[in-house]
Amino acid sequence: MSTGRHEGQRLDTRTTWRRPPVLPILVIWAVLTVLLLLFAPVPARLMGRPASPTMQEIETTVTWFTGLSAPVAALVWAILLYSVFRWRHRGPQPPPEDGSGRRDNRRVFTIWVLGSAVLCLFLLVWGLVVIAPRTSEANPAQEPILVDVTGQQWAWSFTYPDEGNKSATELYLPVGQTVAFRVTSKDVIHSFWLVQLGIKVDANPGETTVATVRPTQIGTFQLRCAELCGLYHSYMQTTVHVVSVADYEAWAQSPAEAHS
Amino acid sequence: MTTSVTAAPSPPVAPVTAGGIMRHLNVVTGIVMGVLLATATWWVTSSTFPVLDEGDHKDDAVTILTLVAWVIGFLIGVGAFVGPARWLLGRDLTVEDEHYLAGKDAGVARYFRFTTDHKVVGMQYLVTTMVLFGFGGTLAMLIRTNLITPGSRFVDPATYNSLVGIHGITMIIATIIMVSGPFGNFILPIMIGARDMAFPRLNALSFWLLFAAVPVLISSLFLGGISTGWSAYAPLSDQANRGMDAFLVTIVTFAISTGVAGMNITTTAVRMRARGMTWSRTPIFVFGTVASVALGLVAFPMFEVAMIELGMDRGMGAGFYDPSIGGSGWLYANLFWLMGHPEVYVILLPAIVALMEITPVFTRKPLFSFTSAILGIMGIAGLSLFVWAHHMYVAGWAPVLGGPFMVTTELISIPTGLLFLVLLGTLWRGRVWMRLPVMAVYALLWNFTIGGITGIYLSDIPVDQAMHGSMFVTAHFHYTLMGAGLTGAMGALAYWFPKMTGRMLHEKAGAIGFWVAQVGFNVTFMGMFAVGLAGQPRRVADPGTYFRVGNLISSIGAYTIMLGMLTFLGAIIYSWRAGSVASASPWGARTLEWQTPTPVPLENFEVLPVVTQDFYGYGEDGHRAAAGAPAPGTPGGPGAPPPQGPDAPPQRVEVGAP
Amino acid sequence: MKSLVGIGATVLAGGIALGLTGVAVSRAQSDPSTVTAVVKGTAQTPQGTVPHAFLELQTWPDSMAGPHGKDGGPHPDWVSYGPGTHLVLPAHSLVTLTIQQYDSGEEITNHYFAKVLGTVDGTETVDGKVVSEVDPTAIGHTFTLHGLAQDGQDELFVNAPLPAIPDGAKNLANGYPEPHVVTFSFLTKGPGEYVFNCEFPCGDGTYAKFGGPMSTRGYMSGTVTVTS
Amino acid sequence: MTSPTPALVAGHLDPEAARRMNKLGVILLIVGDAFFTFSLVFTYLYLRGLNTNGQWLTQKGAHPVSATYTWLVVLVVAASWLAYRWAERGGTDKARIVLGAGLASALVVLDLGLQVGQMVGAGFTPRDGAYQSAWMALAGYHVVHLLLTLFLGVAIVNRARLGRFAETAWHVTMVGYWWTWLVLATVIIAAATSLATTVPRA
Repeated sequence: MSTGRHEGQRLDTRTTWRRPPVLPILVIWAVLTVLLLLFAPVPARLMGRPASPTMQEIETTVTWFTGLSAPVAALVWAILLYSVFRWRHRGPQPPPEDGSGRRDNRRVFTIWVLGSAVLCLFLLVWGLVVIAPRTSEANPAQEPILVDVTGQQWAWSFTYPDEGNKSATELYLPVGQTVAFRVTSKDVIHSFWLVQLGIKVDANPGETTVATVRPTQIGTFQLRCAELCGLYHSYMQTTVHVVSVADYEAWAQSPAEAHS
Repeated sequence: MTTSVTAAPSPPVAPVTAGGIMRHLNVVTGIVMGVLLATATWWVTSSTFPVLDEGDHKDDAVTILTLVAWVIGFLIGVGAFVGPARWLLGRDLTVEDEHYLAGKDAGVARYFRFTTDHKVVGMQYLVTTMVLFGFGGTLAMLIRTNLITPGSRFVDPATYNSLVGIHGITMIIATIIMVSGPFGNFILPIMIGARDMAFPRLNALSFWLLFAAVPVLISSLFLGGISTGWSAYAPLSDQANRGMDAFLVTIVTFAISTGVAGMNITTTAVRMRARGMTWSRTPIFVFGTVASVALGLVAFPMFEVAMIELGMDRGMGAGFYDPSIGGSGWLYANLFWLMGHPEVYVILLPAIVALMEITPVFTRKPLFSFTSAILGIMGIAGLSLFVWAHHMYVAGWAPVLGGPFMVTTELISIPTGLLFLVLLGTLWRGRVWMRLPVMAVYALLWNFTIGGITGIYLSDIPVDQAMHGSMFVTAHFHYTLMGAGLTGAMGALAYWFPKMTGRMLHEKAGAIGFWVAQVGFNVTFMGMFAVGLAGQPRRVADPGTYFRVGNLISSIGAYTIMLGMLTFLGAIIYSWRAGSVASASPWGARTLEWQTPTPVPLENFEVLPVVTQDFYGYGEDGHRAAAGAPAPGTPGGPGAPPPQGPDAPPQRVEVGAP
Repeated sequence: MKSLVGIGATVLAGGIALGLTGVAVSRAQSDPSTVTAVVKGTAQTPQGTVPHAFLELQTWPDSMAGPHGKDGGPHPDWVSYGPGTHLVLPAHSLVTLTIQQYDSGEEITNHYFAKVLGTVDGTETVDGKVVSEVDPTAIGHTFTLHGLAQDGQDELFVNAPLPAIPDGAKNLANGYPEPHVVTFSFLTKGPGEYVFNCEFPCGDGTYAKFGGPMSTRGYMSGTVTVTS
Repeated sequence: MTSPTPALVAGHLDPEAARRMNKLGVILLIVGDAFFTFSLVFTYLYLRGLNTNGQWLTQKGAHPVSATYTWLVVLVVAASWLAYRWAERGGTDKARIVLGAGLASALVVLDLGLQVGQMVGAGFTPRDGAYQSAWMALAGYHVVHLLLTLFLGVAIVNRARLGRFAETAWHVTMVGYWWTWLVLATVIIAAATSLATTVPRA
């Protein structure tokens, strides 16, 4: 078994990165990175088919973040793997002699700090740039459809001020139009979560919070409460129907509730 | 040279009068006194307090005051107030009294009374931590049992919510104390060459406050549970039943305990280091622990205030969190997370620095980039006070602050990266002697990578809209607090076990238990990531059929963790009773705690050491011969009896080169 | 070998302790008594001819008359549904539910739940009168049935407001006033697990009056099983 | 230390080391307490800023407490601090410590009376609303501070009377740090409650 110490002492004319242990670790790193990159689309798949540009954006971000963190995680794990197999001293007794006495490496430190700073900067720019269009979506050119959302233990109810204060316990939204939810609560804090639409905002008693979304898929989706609100928190959910504009108009005109 | 360096025999055994009234006080008198005072308070308050309109504030006020009376009564009975009272009366404790308090008699009884010796306090913390982990772990298993099938068939949703809440707070308390309690008390003073903590009586006080808080926490089970989750978001917590009163008294008591301990450990580390131990020669464990407890010292008062206000709301009908009379849940959320985020690092930092202490020993290399470690610790501790609102991205309290808080949150990845650099750099080309303590380093680096990366998703505001309040968050913080924190603490326990108990931890059984638990852990929380991404909220008793498979996988993983943890516990119990006897320094480590005999004598050092170099000088010229650990079987090696006679430690312990 | 025994004993003891705790916790659950709807004949509905099931419930101002025994159990002063809070209904049937409402009340926090929702024709009968909503300022309780809408289970939502007994109403010989009798019918779909609760804040004096009986199964909230 | 016993038990260190150690300990405790005070003041200011449902001091019959009275409470605390400082500067002068710390303690008792009087005479209880709750919490906290200070003051008087100051005059200094913080905390609390009483927005 070759030891790190001898590698370090032997006069090696090759450049650093071509010498062991750097080269083998680079190889392991590359392999792991590829494996993790193959995994990168999985989280977005688990999140389901996006039903709004917001959710689309979120899933893209998740995939990108997974992809970009692949080399980082791979680097850590490559060093771990290599050290387990190559730097391990076997046997119940401590190694007879110490490893290298090197305490610092200015170059590695600099690269590491710069690398993490660049990654961090990327995250910041990404995050802030993504926020910007979202805030503009909150004030769209087109007047959004208003929906007043009321959470209470353990039911949701919706009022449509634009439709003569029509109210319902299931959410009906027209496809392709911006909707602004004005969310409040009658008692404790709930959280208004349109799962496949990627929108979440707390329903606070005594306050009104706003969330905006533009559904782009016709279908039925989930609305869940995402803040523990007591006994039947897990049953505090209802169905979101995203329908065509014509169907929405028809629903809005219908006098009775859509149940049974 | 001060008098402390001159070798002197211990003073003669104290006369029987030493200790005064403290001789008659112990945990039994504490419990008796606590119960008496609590009963009296309950009787007086419930018969005199008026009933305020239709509210049941009276019940809550009576419950709160009764539980507080228990805590105070217990402290009186255990003798915590004897010192201050005698100080007030001008009859200070004599040296003999102090020796009695320090447990001069060295009997088993000293573990059951107000003993000031930091080693006794450390052991008390160790056992308490393990009991709390057992309790919290049992609750975790009940939670996972309920989630095996959809429909909440095992327990009803109210019980489930309480299981979640009590599991949460038990584990938070256990993880906060798991390193700085046992090792911060037992090891840290020896590591810096001190005879005891700076304030030994406050040290005992901090433990007995914790001890008094545990029955209060358990009483919540009989008062209707903590059905709000451990975050106890108001105004839900205004509404919850009387278990909430037990919760808030627990938190206030525990917060005082943590504050006292934080002040004590910080003062000890700053003021009591051995001669010659400059900051650059101080072991990294000391930095990390001090950063952690100092963070706790500033963070916990804010939680305390939140809880006192909750108590006023519940017991007096005050309006801090009641929006109908001008209160706000956002106030609670802010105070809670002002504590809540630093608290994460209160848990994490000591566990990581313990592994930083371990890695050089088992790779026989100096700690890589001490500066990075310091910068990392300080960066994390400093930034952690300015990131709390990332827990409230979707709360709607101040959408405009989302950007700034995203910036501070993501900046934390830089100092965290430095901690990775230190561990990886120390492993680099080391000679890894693969014993149980260093295995924890590997497990931590694996888990913490995942925990850290998933944290980046959550720091991004748009992504957080999809993830907040989902099982993804639960999985993420278990990866950091359990995967990194608890793993580090298990490594630390394996590492310092020989010093604390005088016996070696059973390597094979310990390692099997450890790795079974690690595998189970990854299965459990990978499953949880999946259901979280698919849209399962946190804290739901009945997740529904859609998430059936993911939840089943998580529950199987949880049972695996249980198996591993019980095996690890079995290894601890067996080794403590019958393990092979450890030498003074079985790992060949250099820090001061290994330079003193095992078991550690009453005042740690016969002669106080003088430090001339730091403790990481492995592989440096002139040290190699002396540095290697003695082989097993040889005097001083693993399994050998403690050195005696001519091999006994020299009168003057010189660490490093002359 | 000795170590194996010692460690094995710990694992075994831990497993047994956990098992016993699990059994104890599961046993300690309040076990609300079951009420099963009785099928009597069939009914004509837009969905065709389906079995017609009947069920009777009461809402009491205390729990002496409910499922908690003569002395009212641990909380005699809590309002409660009776005679049980676990309802068993047949699938694909018309269910007619009659509720005798004995409790007083006041204004409901969310007027929306003063409407009759999800019943046949969107109406209920209050003391013989057909209504589609009741006065939101004089609500006693509501019967609100809902559940998880997901694959394998149909959506079911019913809300029936129960008007309040006015303050000062005279008590009858049984110690309770003359009740409001509220009757409504709804169609069940496929089998599934649902919950019901009251949306009128009728709990004890805790915040928003949703604590105590409102947040405890077996009082103002319960479960509904639709069986095939 | 003149004791022949070696310095084995911490707390029996040489006086200078003990003084430095205790000083740091006291300062750290004050830091912890400062965050406690900060949180209470934050509560007051935040609830005022939110003014949820327009309930901050706008209910019928609600009124802020008298600012003059509040500053009177501060004034008495400041006077007690001055008296204590005077005692402290006397070094190991027994009589001066007894007199100064005694006077300071008496002023603390007076302030306790004033503060409790203000709470009783405020004309409201915490149940009346957010302002009333936040104000009562701050006032109650001041009472706790005063009780703690009274304990320390009486102890110093008693110890000085018994002459337990020959070597350890630093006990007086330690209590002095606390006393200074007491004044500071009182000023902060008084400033918050007397300067920010109006309703910020509708």
